[in-house]
Formats: sequence, structure tokens, C-alpha cells
Amino acid sequence: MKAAVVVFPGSNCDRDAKTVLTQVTGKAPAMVWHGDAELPEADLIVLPGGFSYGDYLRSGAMAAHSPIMREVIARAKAGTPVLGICNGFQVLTETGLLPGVLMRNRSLRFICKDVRLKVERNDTIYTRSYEAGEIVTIPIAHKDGNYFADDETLARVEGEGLVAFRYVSESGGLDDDANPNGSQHNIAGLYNERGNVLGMMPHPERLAEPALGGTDGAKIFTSLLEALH
Amino acid sequence: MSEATQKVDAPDELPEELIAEHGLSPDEYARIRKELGRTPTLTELGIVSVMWSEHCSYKSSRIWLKTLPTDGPQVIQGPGENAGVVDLGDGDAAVFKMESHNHPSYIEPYQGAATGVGGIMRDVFTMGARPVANMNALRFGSPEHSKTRHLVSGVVSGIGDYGNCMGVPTIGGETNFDARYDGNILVNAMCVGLLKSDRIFKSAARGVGLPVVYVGSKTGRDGIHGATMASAEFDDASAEKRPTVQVGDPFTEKLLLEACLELMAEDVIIGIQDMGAAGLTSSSVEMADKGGVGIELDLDKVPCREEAMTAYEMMLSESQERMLMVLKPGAEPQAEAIFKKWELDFAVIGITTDTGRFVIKHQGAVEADLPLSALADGAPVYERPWVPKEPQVAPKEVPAADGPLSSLEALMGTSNLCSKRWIYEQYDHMVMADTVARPGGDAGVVRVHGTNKGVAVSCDVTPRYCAGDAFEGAKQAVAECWRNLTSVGADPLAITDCMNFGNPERPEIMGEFVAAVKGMGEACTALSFPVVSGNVSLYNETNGVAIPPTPAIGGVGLIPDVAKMAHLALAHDGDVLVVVGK
Amino acid sequence: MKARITITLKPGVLDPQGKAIEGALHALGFGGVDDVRQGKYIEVEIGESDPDRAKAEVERMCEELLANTVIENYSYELEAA
Amino acid sequence: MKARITITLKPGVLDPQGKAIEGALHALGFGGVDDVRQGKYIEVEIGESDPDRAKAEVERMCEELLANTVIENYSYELEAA
Ligand SMILES: Nc1ncnc2c1ncn2[C@@H]1O[C@H](COP(=O)(O)OP(=O)(O)O)[C@@H](O)[C@H]1O
Repeated sequence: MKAAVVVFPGSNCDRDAKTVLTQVTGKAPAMVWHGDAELPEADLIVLPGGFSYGDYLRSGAMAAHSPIMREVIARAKAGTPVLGICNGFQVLTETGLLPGVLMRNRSLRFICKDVRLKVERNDTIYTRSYEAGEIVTIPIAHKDGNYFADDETLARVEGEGLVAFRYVSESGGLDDDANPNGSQHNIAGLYNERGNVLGMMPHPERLAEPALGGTDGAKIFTSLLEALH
Repeated sequence: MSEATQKVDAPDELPEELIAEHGLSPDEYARIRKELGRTPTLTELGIVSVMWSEHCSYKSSRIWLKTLPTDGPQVIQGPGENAGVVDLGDGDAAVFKMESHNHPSYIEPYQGAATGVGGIMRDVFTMGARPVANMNALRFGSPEHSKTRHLVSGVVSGIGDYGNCMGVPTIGGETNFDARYDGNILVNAMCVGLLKSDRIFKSAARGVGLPVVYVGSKTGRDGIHGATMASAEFDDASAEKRPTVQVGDPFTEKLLLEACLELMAEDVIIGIQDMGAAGLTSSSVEMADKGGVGIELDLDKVPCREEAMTAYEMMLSESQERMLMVLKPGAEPQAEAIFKKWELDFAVIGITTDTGRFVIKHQGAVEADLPLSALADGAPVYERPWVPKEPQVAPKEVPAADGPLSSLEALMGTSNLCSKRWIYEQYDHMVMADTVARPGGDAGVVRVHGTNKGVAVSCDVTPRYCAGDAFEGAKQAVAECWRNLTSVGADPLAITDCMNFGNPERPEIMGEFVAAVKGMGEACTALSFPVVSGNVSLYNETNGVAIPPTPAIGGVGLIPDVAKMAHLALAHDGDVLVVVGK
Repeated sequence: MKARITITLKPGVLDPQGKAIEGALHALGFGGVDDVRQGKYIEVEIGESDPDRAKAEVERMCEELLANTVIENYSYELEAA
Repeated sequence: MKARITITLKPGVLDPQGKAIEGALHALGFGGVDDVRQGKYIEVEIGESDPDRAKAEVERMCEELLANTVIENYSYELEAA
């Protein structure tokens, strides 16, 4: 599997993505500078976490308009898997590749901690190494992760099974207490209709090694490796 | 006067109030006049006032700091550069320093704390290191004080927003509350970076005829007089000094970090220095002084954000996210390409000379022509009078506890001991994916990327002890830091410190300072735990009420194999608990 | 010309910041306060003196970048330099 | 009454957001754009119908909470409900 990681000014989880991709696939991904119009051939494109353009104006808004994104959008539409983590998820909603928006957390504060997620489906390229309905631990670290969409969009997202992950309690409940940021329907991650684009606020690349406290995040990457070789 | 002096249009006399406003005593002003053989220009007065301020010159503390142990086989760079450096083996080294941003954080908690974090990170990456861990030691007034809530929330979000945006994990710190900080909170930020020990960058501008290069953000009128303000006692009129607040731009600093590291991978930098307090003045003076050269700046070339900035304003501006470099001749285009790629300003603004003078030109006029020797090493040094203070540790009437459990409950409910999760959850403590011990334990630990080695970091001091006995309290702070490092399985290597005290012109405050330095020195010597960098913040006093002496200690240790790291959590049923020590 | 652009959340869109401000105002004793909404205000100097072309340019900026029209509305005023 | 409050950075105070937006607008081809400044816009419904008292209340809100008067200015308009 050959991956490409897009680096925007202000990205800061690009190295973390590279580390985990290298560990899992045995191959270092291509690191692509945002200003480049050319994107190398890739089986997977990763939009990493961070604060592209300082998160100024709206998180992800300026990155969504950088030259490289035109190419990313075209590839996504042609079916190339695109994984947006945290800021990458925000960029994906700003481009319209994923519906809805990520607003300021309801506490208005940045939150960094491990959260429990329910893996909604395991029949996608991103989740085949998980059990369906599995409860996993993956950290979040964001200020703007409060997922919002209008009722119609929400109904469609739910109806088509586009929710990838939800924030849940240890026992899997959708309690409000388990919802760290106020997201509607506790949504933590979302697919596009075709299932090739995944945006998620939690950081799987940060919990992919026992030394860091867990390995639940690694399965996203092993799933992709299996699905894409 | 040397032959090289240039024609300066100096006034006949400067008004006394102006001199006083610049924080210069009549004696100090007389020294300048004597040194120059004439009246200084306003720009020169500004330059001298910031260079001779407590903040830049350490004039009250210098003679005492010299007594601290700073050596050891593990020390690669002791005090004197932007940050200290210790050896981690295998060619790896850790760079670290702690710094205060107390006064600015009281005036504007969010921006003050944010720019404090930005400043300490620049100190670390100026040396060529990638910052890998931040810590912060915070002291607030009593939780009941009307301002405390606002200050806590502003400071914490300022620290978080800056460090989070930079992508550097904040892996710990400490937070205390005490009414004696009501009018003077303390915000001490520490940063640890990693580099290869044969790739350390220093500030000396060695060589004549070399280009002096400005990079980063544009210069505005931010923080003018910040350095003198940071060294002046507060009174109720200080609200008037408000427009001096600097605003931090972590996004630009992130670009500056990446651009600097990219350029540092090439072999073109002779000296580099961040523009912190007293911006262009202190950075250029320091570089020239360390390199034993003169420097001439053409302010027409300085990238400015605002119109009609005067030489005085440009020399004293504390705009953030800026750096000064001296490059090998001919390397300018290569460097410029890198900074342009990162969308940062780049300008050649001067040249090193053999005159030993600090010459500032602006719009065809010579605005300053000062001997460098007078600015840096020639700054005043005071042996301020001090009186020892009797230890005040005799226990007062303490009501008897009604049983250990209720005492424990009461203790856990105190603001000083309660959980600090609300704070550290606002800091990204996992970015960089090398945090192997998160906040909540005795020390934070990050891995040396790509290895099994861990760097442990802890910040400690108990101001209550120091108020009782500054000597024993400082000793205890060093020892506690040492214990916190060993308790995660690290070999303690060295410390940085941030000495926060009241007005040193009061002999009893100076006495506290002297005692704390002696205590620190004794503990560091006993533990072979040298001081490799540090910072002094004096005049933490409002309307005559001083803070308790607060010598904050930031320690760094090495864990050879993080797999063998010790944890706080009890791992298994049936584990045996053992108490060691007495 | 100078454009003064105001960007507000569409009615019905959740506004965490507005809600938090409202709570804080209540806590400060501004009891009668209601319906607090937070938006953005952006000033831009545009190098265009023809009012029609200036209008078109500002609208394009808002649509393409300044506002997220999924959740936000914008309005603006133009002022000759 | 409804208060429409605009909060802007004082002149001379660095505006990192405005600067970044300006850069992004240039990159999008809005070459003539200059001097971009970002502020906040806040709408508040206040339970006060007397204009003078409403003014006083809005000013107190701005001073105490909405604006950070160390670095920001504020202005407002009142509109009868
Ligand atoms: N300002 C802060 N920033 C980050 N972490 C903090 C801060 N204050 C406290 N902590 C963390 O909270 C935990 C408890 O702090 P503290 O009560 O000072 O512990 P101790 O007394 O054991 O050193 C520690 O892990 C510390 O790193």
C-alpha cells in the first residue's frame, strides 16, 4: 500500500501519520506539500491533524482551498481512499466531500483525552479489522469537533449508514456524558456515500502502539493494508 | 571614543522624567553619559534602558547566580546560551529552559501566557532543537479572589492554544493557589527540545562583514517597553501601560520553527538568536557581543507592519515570532528561498563590523552609535544589601484532625492538591505520538523519537515551604524534582529554574533570593544535578505585598529504556506497597 | 473601497459560543438577556473602486472562503476610501 | 431591544487571523485585497426597552465580558424589537 500524507502550513500530526503508516505498511508514505499541484500516485491519501493555517477563520477552511485539494477532491471522487483525521476531517467537511460541519466544542475548550468509540460497521475498508459494534479507545484532541448537520442531512447520514464512529460510554451507551464535544448523535467519524472517504475527530495514529497506552487505533491502518494491499 | 563613531544628532539634554520613565537611576544615566561623552539620543536611551533592565541584565541576581553548580559530564551547554543542553547518549541531546511571563499574563492572561509559551519554544528551537515537550508552572491567587477565575481560564487557554497549535505536547506542570499571588500571578513555561549533539546552534556572530538577517513576522508597535515593564513594580496605575500587550501568532511560529529547522539542516548559519524581550535590541547586541564584533543595522530594511515606525519603536518592539541570524556570506538566496516557501518575511538588515559599536541607521540618520561593551558585559551589576530571614516554621496552633480519613478528604479537596485534569485536558499532551507518561503522574515522559529512550520532565516547588524558609524550601524543590524524575525510573540529569521573587531593592526580599540560590546550589551539588539554564523574575510585588519566594525548578532525566519505566498506577491485585526513606 | 462583512449563523444552526456567552451574561447578572448569537466581522480593503465590481468581488470572497454557506449567512457594506 | 455589537482589535494590535485570511484571499486570486482585519459580531436580545438604559446595559456587557478592552474596541447599534 502506497500512502500520501498532505502537509499544510500548520499541520502537526503529519509526522505521527507517517510513523504509523511506515510501521504498519513497511513503507514510508509520500509527504506532499500543500502548494504542490501534483499528487503522486497513492492508494491512500491522508489529511493529517493539526492547525492548518492556524485554524483561523474556520478550522480547515483555508486548507480546503489550497491547490493540492483540487487534486485530492478529484481523486476522492474517482474512488481513492481519503482519510481525514481531526483537522483533516474539518478540511473534508469544508470541501464538501463530507456533509455537515465541525463547530466549537460545547465547552468551548480544547479537550485532549482518551474516549470510547463504537465502531458502527466493520464492512468498510477502514474497519474490517474491528468487530462490528466493538467499543474501542482512541484519544481526541480538538477544540472544534462538535459535529452539526441539519435534520435532513442527519437523517440521510443515518439512513445510509454513513456514521463510522460514535462517542459512547464504557458500556456502549450513547449517554450525553460520553459525548465530549456536543456532537449530534454522538458522531465522531463519518463516511461518504461511496465509503472511500472517512473523516474522524479521534486520532487513531496516537494509540497504535503498546508503549503509548493502547493499540486500538492501529486497526484502521491494518484494515486499510488488508483492503488495499 | 573610538575613531569609528559616527555623527549622531544628539539633544543637549534629556528631561529627567524621561530618564526615570525608562527605569534608569540617576547613577545609571550618569554612566551612560560618561560612556558616550555626550547626551544619548532617545533611541540610545531606549536601547540602554532595556539592556540594563533587570530582565535583560540580571543586575541584581547575576553575582548570586554565578555561585550555582553548572557543570557535569552530562552537560554540553550550561547557562549563557538561549537554553541549556544535556547529553542523552548516542549523539542525542536535550535542550531546555524555563521562563517567566508573569506581568504580561496578569495584564492579559490569554495573550500573556500564550506569548510566554511562544517565547520559550523559540529559545529552544533557536538552538537547533525540535521542541518535544512543554511544561508550565502556575501560581494564582486565592480561588475566592474575584480575578482568579478569569486569570486561570485565560492563562490555561492561552498556554493550550499556543502549544496545541505548535504541535508540541504539554506533558505536565504544577498549579498552586495562594492569596499572596492575588496581585502577581506567576506563569512559568518550560520547553524541552531534542537535537543531535553535533548540531547545536549558538548566538555568537563571529566574523566581520557578514549579513545580519531578519526572519519571521513583521514588526509592529507591540510590547514597546515590555522589558522595562517586566522589571517594574506594579501599582494601581499600571492599567495605563496596557497598550503594550503583545499578541501571539502560533501559526506563524510553527512556520518559523519548520523554516528554521530546514535552514539549520544546511551549513549556512553562523549565529542565530530569537527576538524575545527587547526584540531587535537584545538579539543584535547579544549576537555581536558574543561574537566579539560590532554590528550596524539599517532600519529602513526592517519589515514593518505599521506605518511611520520610528527607530526607537523598531528597536524596542517586542513583536513576536521573529528571529535574527548571521549567515555565511552568499547564503542569503538559499535562506531566503526557504523562508519564502514558509511564507515568512526575510530581510538582510545589517552587517557585522570590526568597530565594536552598535550602530543604528534610519532614513539617512544615525540614530544610535553605542559601544557594545557598555551594553552587555558593561551593564551594571549590583550587590544589593540583604538580610537573612529567620525561618518561620514554628507550627502555629493547628486544630487536631478528627481522624486520618477525614484529614485525607479535606486535603484532597484543597485547591492545591485537587485534580488538575481540568487544566491538562486543555493541553494536547499526546501530539507527536511519543508521550509515554501523560500528565497525572510524577513526571511526564516523552520518547526520543525512533528510539526506546525516554526524557522525563518535572516542575516543582512548594512556595509555602519557601516562605517558611527560602533556603530549605529551595533545597526541597530541587530534591522533589529529583525524586519525581527517579520515581518514573529516570536518571536525573540537570535542571533549569525560574526564580520568582519580590522587589530586590528590599533587603529582606533580597535575603530570600540569596537563601534560595544557596539552597538550590547545595541541593544541586549534593545530587550532581547541575543548573544549565534559568530565568529570574523580580519585582513580583503589588502595593508592597510580595509573592512568597518561588524558585521553580524544572528537571530533566533520562530513561534508557521506556519499557522499564515505572508507573504511578497500581498494576495488579496483590502488589506489595513499600515505603522507602524516612 | 472598504468592505465591512458580517457573517452570522443561519437560524436553526446550533451556536455553542452564543450559548456560552448567554450563560456567562446571566451569571454576571444580566438576567434579561436572551438569544445571544455570535458571528464574525471582517474588514477588507479591496483595490476596486467601481461599486458593482466591488460588490461582485466581495460576494465571491464570501461564497468561496469567508463564509461557510452550509451554516452561515453573510451581509456587507461598502464604503468608498 | 436587540443589540448588534461589533468587536474589533484596536489599531496596531497584531491580527493573526486577518493576516492569514489575507494570505488565503491572495492565493485564491483576490490580488487587490489588503488590510484584512477580523473581529467578532454578537447579537443580543435585551429585556430592556428604554434606549438609555439599554445603552448603559450593553456598554456594561461589553466592558465586563464581551470585549477584551485591553486589545479590543467595541461599537453597537440598538434596534427596537
Ligand atoms: N499547569 C499544569 N499543566 C499541566 N499539567 C499540570 C499542571 N498542573 C498540574 N499538572 C499535572 O497534574 C498532576 C498533579 O499535579 P500536582 O498536584 O502538582 O502533583 P504533584 O504534587 O504530585 O507534583 C501532575 O501530573 C502535573 O503534571
